[in-house]
Amino acid sequence: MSSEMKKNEGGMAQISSPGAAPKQEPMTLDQVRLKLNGVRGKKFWRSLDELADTEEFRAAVEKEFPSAAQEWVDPVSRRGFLKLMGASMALAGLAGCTKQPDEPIYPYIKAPEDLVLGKPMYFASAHPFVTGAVPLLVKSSEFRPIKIDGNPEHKYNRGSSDPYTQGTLLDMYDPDRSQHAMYRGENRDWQEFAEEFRNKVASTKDGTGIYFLSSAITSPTLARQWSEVQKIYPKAKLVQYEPAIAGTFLASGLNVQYDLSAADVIVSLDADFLSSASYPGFHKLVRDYADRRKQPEMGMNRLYAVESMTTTTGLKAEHRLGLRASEIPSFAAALAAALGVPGVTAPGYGWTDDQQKFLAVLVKELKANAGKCAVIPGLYQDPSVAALAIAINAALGNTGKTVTVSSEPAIPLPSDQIGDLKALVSDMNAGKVDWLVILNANPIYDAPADLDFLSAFNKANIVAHLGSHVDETGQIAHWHIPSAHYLESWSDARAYDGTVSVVQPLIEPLYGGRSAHHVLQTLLDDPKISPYEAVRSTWKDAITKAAPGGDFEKGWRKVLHDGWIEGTTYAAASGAKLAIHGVPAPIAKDSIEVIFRPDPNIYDGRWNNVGWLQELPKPVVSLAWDNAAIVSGATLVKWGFEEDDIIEISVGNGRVKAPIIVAPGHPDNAITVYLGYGREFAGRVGSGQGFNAYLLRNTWAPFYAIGAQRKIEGKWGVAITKSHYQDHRVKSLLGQGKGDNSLEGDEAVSPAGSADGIGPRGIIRYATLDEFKANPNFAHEGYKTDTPPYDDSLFPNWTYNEPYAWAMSVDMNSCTGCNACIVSCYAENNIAVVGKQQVRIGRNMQWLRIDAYFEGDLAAPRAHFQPMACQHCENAPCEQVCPVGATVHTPEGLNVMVYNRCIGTRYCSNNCPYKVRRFNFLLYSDYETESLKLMRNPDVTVRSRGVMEKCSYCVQRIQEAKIEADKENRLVRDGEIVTACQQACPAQAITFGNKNDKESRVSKLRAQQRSYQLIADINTRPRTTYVAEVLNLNQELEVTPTEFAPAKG
Amino acid sequence: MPAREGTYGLLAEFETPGDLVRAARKAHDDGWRRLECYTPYPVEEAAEAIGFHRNKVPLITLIGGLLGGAAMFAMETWISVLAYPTNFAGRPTYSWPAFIVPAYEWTILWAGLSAGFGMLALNGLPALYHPLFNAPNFRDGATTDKFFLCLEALDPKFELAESKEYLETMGPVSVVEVEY
Amino acid sequence: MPQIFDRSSNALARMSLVLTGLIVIALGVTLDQLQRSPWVTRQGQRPDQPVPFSHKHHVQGLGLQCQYCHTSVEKSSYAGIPPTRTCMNCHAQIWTNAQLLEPVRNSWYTGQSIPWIKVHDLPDFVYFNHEIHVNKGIGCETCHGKVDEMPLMYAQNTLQMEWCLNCHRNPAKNLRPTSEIYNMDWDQPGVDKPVWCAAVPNVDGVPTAESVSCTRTDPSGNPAAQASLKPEALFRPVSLTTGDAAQAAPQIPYEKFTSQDELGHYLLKHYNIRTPKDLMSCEVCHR
Amino acid sequence: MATREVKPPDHWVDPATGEYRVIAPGQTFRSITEKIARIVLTPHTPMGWFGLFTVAGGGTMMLMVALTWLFLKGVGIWAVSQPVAWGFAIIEFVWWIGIGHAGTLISAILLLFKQSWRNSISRFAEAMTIFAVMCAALFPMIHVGRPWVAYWVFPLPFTMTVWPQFRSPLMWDVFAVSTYATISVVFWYIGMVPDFGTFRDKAESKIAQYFYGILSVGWRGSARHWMRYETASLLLAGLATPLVLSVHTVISFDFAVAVLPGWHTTIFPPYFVAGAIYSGFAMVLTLAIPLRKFYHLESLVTERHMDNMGKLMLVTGFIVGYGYGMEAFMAWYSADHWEAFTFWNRAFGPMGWSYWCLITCNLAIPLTTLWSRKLRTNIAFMFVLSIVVNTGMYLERFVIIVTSLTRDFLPSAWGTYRATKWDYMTFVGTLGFFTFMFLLFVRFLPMIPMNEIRMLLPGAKIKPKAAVGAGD
Repeated sequence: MSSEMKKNEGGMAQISSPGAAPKQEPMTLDQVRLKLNGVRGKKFWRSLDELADTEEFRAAVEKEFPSAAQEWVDPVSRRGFLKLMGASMALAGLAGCTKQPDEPIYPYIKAPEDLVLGKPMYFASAHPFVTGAVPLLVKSSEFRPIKIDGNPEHKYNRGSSDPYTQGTLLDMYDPDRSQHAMYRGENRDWQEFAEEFRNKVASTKDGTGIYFLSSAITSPTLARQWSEVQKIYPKAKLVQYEPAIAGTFLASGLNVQYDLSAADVIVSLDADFLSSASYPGFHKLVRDYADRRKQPEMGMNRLYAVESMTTTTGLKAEHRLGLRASEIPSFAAALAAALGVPGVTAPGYGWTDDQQKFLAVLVKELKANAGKCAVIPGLYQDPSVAALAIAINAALGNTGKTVTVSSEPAIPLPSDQIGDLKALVSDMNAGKVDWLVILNANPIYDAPADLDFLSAFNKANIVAHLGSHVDETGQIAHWHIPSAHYLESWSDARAYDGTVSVVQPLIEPLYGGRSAHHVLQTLLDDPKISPYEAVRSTWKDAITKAAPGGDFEKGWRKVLHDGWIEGTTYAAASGAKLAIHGVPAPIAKDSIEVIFRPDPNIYDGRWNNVGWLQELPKPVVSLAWDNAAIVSGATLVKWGFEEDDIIEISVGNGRVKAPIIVAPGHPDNAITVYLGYGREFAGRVGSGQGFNAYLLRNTWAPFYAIGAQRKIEGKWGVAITKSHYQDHRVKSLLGQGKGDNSLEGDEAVSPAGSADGIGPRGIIRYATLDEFKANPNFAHEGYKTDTPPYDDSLFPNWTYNEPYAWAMSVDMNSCTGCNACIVSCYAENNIAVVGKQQVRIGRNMQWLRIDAYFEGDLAAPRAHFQPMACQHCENAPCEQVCPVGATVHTPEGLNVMVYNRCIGTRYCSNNCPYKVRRFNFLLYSDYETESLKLMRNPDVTVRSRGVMEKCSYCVQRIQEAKIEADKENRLVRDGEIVTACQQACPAQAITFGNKNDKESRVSKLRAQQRSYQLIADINTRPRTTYVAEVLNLNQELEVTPTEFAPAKG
Repeated sequence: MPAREGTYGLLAEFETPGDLVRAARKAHDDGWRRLECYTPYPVEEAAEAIGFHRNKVPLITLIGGLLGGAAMFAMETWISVLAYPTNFAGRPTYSWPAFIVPAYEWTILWAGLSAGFGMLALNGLPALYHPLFNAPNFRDGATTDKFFLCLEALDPKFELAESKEYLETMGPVSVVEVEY
Repeated sequence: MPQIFDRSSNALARMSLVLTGLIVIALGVTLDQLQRSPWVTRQGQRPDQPVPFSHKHHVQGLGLQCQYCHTSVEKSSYAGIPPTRTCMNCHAQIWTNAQLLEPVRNSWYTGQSIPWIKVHDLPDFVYFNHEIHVNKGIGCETCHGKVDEMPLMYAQNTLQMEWCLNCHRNPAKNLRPTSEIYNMDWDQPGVDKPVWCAAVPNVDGVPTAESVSCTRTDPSGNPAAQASLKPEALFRPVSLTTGDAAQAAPQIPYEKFTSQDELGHYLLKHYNIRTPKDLMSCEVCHR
Repeated sequence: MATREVKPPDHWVDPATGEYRVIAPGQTFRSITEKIARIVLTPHTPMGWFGLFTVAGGGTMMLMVALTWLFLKGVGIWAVSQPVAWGFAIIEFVWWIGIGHAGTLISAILLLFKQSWRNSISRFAEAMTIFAVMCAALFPMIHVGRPWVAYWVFPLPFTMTVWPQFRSPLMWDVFAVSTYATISVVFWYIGMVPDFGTFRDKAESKIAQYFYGILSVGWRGSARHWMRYETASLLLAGLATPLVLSVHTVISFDFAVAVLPGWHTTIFPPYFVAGAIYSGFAMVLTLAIPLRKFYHLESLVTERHMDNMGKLMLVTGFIVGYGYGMEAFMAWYSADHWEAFTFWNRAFGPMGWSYWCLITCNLAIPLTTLWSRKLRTNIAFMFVLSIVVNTGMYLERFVIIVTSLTRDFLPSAWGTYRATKWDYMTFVGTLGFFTFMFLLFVRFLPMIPMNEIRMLLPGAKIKPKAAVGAGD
């Protein structure tokens, strides 16, 4: 469609509240036909497809067949809708008795020296992320990056990664990325922009009126380039605005490292450091936290969480106190005061008995563990919390032991981002802005609502936008330059510990994208200097210093090989003292508090178009494809809503319509909203999903604000992947008599020895540390659900005496439910994205899911996270019932699914006790989009319509390892095969290996008394075992808080 | 073979099954062997009267059934044990209890087919053309409400005129000569 | 009431019954043959390639080694199709203006690949791996036929599942010494043409391919042949014998084989090839 | 029993027995032959037939549409999902197969028990069986994800050299259902051969003569033929009886063999068979009542038939009720949590409504009313009841298949099920198709076995006097 039209829509992008129908006059289907007139055949489908992306077309469809409308906006079913021809072709093509067509081979002209076709190569790089770079080792097949994983040698993340990082792979291959530079909608060339820009700036002599608005700069080289620009053009201004961290201590340059391996007691003040990389140091913190829990007999750490929105951190905590976000600063102050931190007085506040008790216990614990504890402040809290936390740690003598305040900031150019943005806006309004160059930022979408960025924006003379997509900002900017993905361009970044990683490109820019380095370089003396050279010159000294024999080139090659530059970690600050400014008073208890958080899956909205992340059920609420107004059950009841009702939330002048859902343990009278949704121009996947919470976010309240809500008619139709009922059963009917527990939880969870009590299913088994010490075998005693002895079976048992018997062990104590494994599985196994409508009816294709069970009163639950994938039962119920033998057992005990034999009776799925099989009900795999073909793992079949699929223990990796071993005439070594989920896991919760090798790690884990099998009483003999949880509870708090407001639902 | 010419036999028509049976029994007692009764519904007495007591259908059915069952069980065993032995759900390759069901079904299938088609075959059907249909009154009654006795020319005692009188003595409604 | 049907109808009726039966059977047989026919399998078909490349000429005539073009056959699942450069190595000097080679030169100058047509084309859901076969004693010729006698390339075998299994069920019948992998004329041992092999016990980490060595010349009383019977493994630093292996290596006892079956099982043991049970398991080829 | 006092109209009662007559008095060989043959051989088809035929044809078209869309898009157009991977398709498969059973029962089992009253309804009961099995057999074929390779369930020598997996109950289904279909057709056809003979001889038009002539394979009613014919019929009946019992047993194995709580139950085979016959008789009634009215066959399909079928439904209904009872009992007695929870979930879970509807339709209404002879012989009531029971049986399969699947072992994997318009279209479509076939049957084939009816006439008895006469 014409870009003019796009402009208009862009103009109204943030005026029209998301969810509401677009305002331009709807076109009728006749017009559609008109548009399509004359085009035929393939072209017809293509243009129809393009057309389908336009707002008016959707409107038209909605008008003429309302039922189909929802289908239509759903990417997958739309594809299905359009590709009937495709589907029928596939149907014909797949039929058994047709011959396959001629396939051409296109050999190289000159084959690259180091390339062995069919063998992957691995390159070290890093994912430059605002909370600290994630060092990577990227798998590349025929020079196409096909799998991203942490760099195993890097001492920061030691091979682990996170959902964001895993998702960036699909982000790079996103077919909706902008493909060429544009000026007022016409295709231009980068050179033209460079010329014009350079000349323009040169003409200003000192850079007056030249403004840069950039996302937070993570690259030291970029910072260097900027400082050089400043030298030449002192009046040019740089504004950094990163919606997710603006206003946080991170943005203002405070940089703290924690060493949890030495912490016996951890206190989180609204810090969600276990659930996603949005907290600095996630990978290391999780790893250290988990390491202290793997062998309870060796002693465990104990985690206390004080938090607002329920997070996995809080749910993993031994003891959790839910507070309204605005109460937390005061709580921190009270804690500091009680611990005798100089200059802090406890603010007078009416804490409840429970809260006071919790506080008292914390004080006691921290004092008792001075020097062996850590207090971690929340990133999305008033900076005073961070200051208090540092003071507390200092007072407790943790500084230098478990806590290090570093001398350098985590981001090279710390700044008051909100303040700067305000200044920029006023300058724009004052007409001072001649050129505004936006670098990888999307202010039109995510700037604070009260700034009215758009009107200011229109006052700027020329706006140039460097971005990966033609997003809301790109739509209306005069210049748009496609930006290169980090896998496409040279750069550098620093990890949590400060180690510098060189960001090494894996592939030529797919769409000729440029990076911010290019843009700044155009203003410097030699605009021709490439980012590559820029990065090299930045680190010349450091590398030469670290290099053997001081040879830079040698050193450089080593850096590229290892992925980092030696000796670049942060130095500790001497006597870090932070002035504690006033602690904000809590918001009145009866007023509604709206809490803003970046989304656990798509962060600030940048990954809105990444299907893997959209389809990923968010931790705690299991919500996919949307954000929502998240409240406590009691609040829902109080307001008289049901889940999925639509409410209107208003803060200041901002209003949004949002579905309301419940998060167990959420503070009452508070609404948590995730940022990053409600994009208008995210792309075919993200556009129109959820609502735009930025419309509620103002400069004066970036983290939480007073708001209001009112009911709107209708249901939203959220896609929640997990059934959640409340247990209303009376005692006589298996129940607990009270309706406040989760039915699923009551059914699944069995605390030690309570086999005949709640949860006779024995799915979650755990004990307290004392119980465990008293009875190490608690995970088996009293449970009716253990594997019967071999000779109980009528049939003789199959024996697995091959050299290998593959098995997996999952440590329930370590898993923090961060979802990294799921996204990793997506990438490794070419799993299809099915779209919201399909997810709603329970058809998501994730081979691996993380089950969360809530135990006890849903107002203050304890949760248990259980990664659940195919258990590879030795007596697999699925195999027995397949009429064509499409799922069989290998001699090594794998339960393999032979896609091309499957006829799709789905009987196996019915008969699977763990319901881990996934079926291609429709043509889910995308066979059309070219860029996605490049991304797929060549060693895994792409499943077509009508076949069953499931976790294969990454059989392709097993085969590869076995072939290597066979060639070298040896057995596969323990740890040589790493499954995709295991590889990604920051907590090392998953272990895979050979159970017939008694020395292997997995055998040892299985030998533990704590390890148990699921639903083993029906004699499935799973190969996956779980290591039961042990909780290091504090006696004083064990009596759970008494009465909660009822949350009948 | 060349189409036969001449007389097929004599056809006597009776009103009631009783008359027919009496006539048939008498003829049989008198030594006629190539004779046949025709009735609109099964009349067992008639068959006995002409000395037809047992038939081979049950035997054929038995054989068919046994073959069917054996064949299926053998095939299942061959497939699971020899052709492509595989570990399904940790069950032994020779899972005989599971094999019984299809074998059982096939026993019935082949027994049934043998019974049905065996019967037709023994009856020499299909025989769309039959000399009797040449008789003017046969098709009008034989499948509705009339009862016929037919003395066939192949019987050594058959002599057109005499046999006709012989039949007349049994009080039929009519006696007609049937041509090939 | 007259007859409805003519005298002939009886014969006709019975005839048609028989015919129906025959037709059903014929249909079955036809379909069964069809699925194995070259029309479906492409067996023996020569697609017209952009260049009528003759393996016969290059392999038999010029004696090019398979790996000269198919470079990755020993180290990757994919044997590799030669880049245009490989052609130009020679054809920059010889046949520089042969009409036949126009597409090659064209590709070289324009940088456009030569669009060959795949002759051995497995379905996408089948994961065949060259390296392991080649390293465990399956010769090129076993699957691809006598390529050196093919002026135009064609598929010698059906490449259907039954064909693969045919060997996976009993690998012994196709195994040959790894030294003979690329030998197009290797014929299986027989009473008149025996094979002598010597083997050293397998050592962890030493490729099995190096633990056996074979010859066709009778080593008894033939020092040269005996010397040639020393498996490569001996010459490795990590080998059983220490010191300067070549000399110190003891005389390896050798055996004589007069049938493929004997040789096959001998190699099965020394190349420690997986059991048919393993080789027939689905995940070997399907993932 | 109190209701016995109720005196029916005299001419229906056989003075000899005081029981209802099987067929009304005053019928002769020729009269019934004429009556039945006319329905088929008449050149003018009744308008009503055309009307109904159009409706049924419409239904069939709807089925075609639904199937086309299904093949283009995939089973995803239905409501099947995770964890409920089997939905309407399998429910209807089981339901239709069940319907079929009564046909075989009437024609086979009652024949063995020499229940002569069966004669007048056996033929169209068999026809019902065959069409029901056609509908049923459709579902396993279309419900698979890749119908175009569904033929892999047959053990054929493909180049893959892989074979079906005979431990799977679905394989047992393949053979059970195909056998059932074949045997039913053979039995049905063999039964019709003599009647085709009659038609051949009654038909005026040349085409009709040829048509029925060929179908009758030259049947001429020879005594020897009749003897073999009778033996074959008895044998087929004897075979069909264990067959019909085995078929629904095998169907029940689809569930009983699975590990799923609510499926994994030993009571299933008898309870499925009983349920099948239960619903089968209901369907016979649903068909017979309009038919006798429309073609004025009251004299051949009499109150006696209603009465007996009512009694049979009462019996099977109680067996089914026992089945439900046992499920509840075992849920408690087994002390097995999986069972207990599943039962709780059936009755009080989110889909509890279906369970209580089922109890009402299958137990509450029929088992209380069918005691009364008056109601049993009340045509209107029996018609309504038959439909109620059929609904109940459909719900039974819904409860067993869907409700059990929504909540099984792992609470995290629980889900729900809501049928789509395509589900309903497919079901209604099969109803249309069934009616469509059935209408063709009543128009062109003998819907009442004349040769068997003849045997019921007084004239068929060979008078003792005749026997004496034979003596002298």
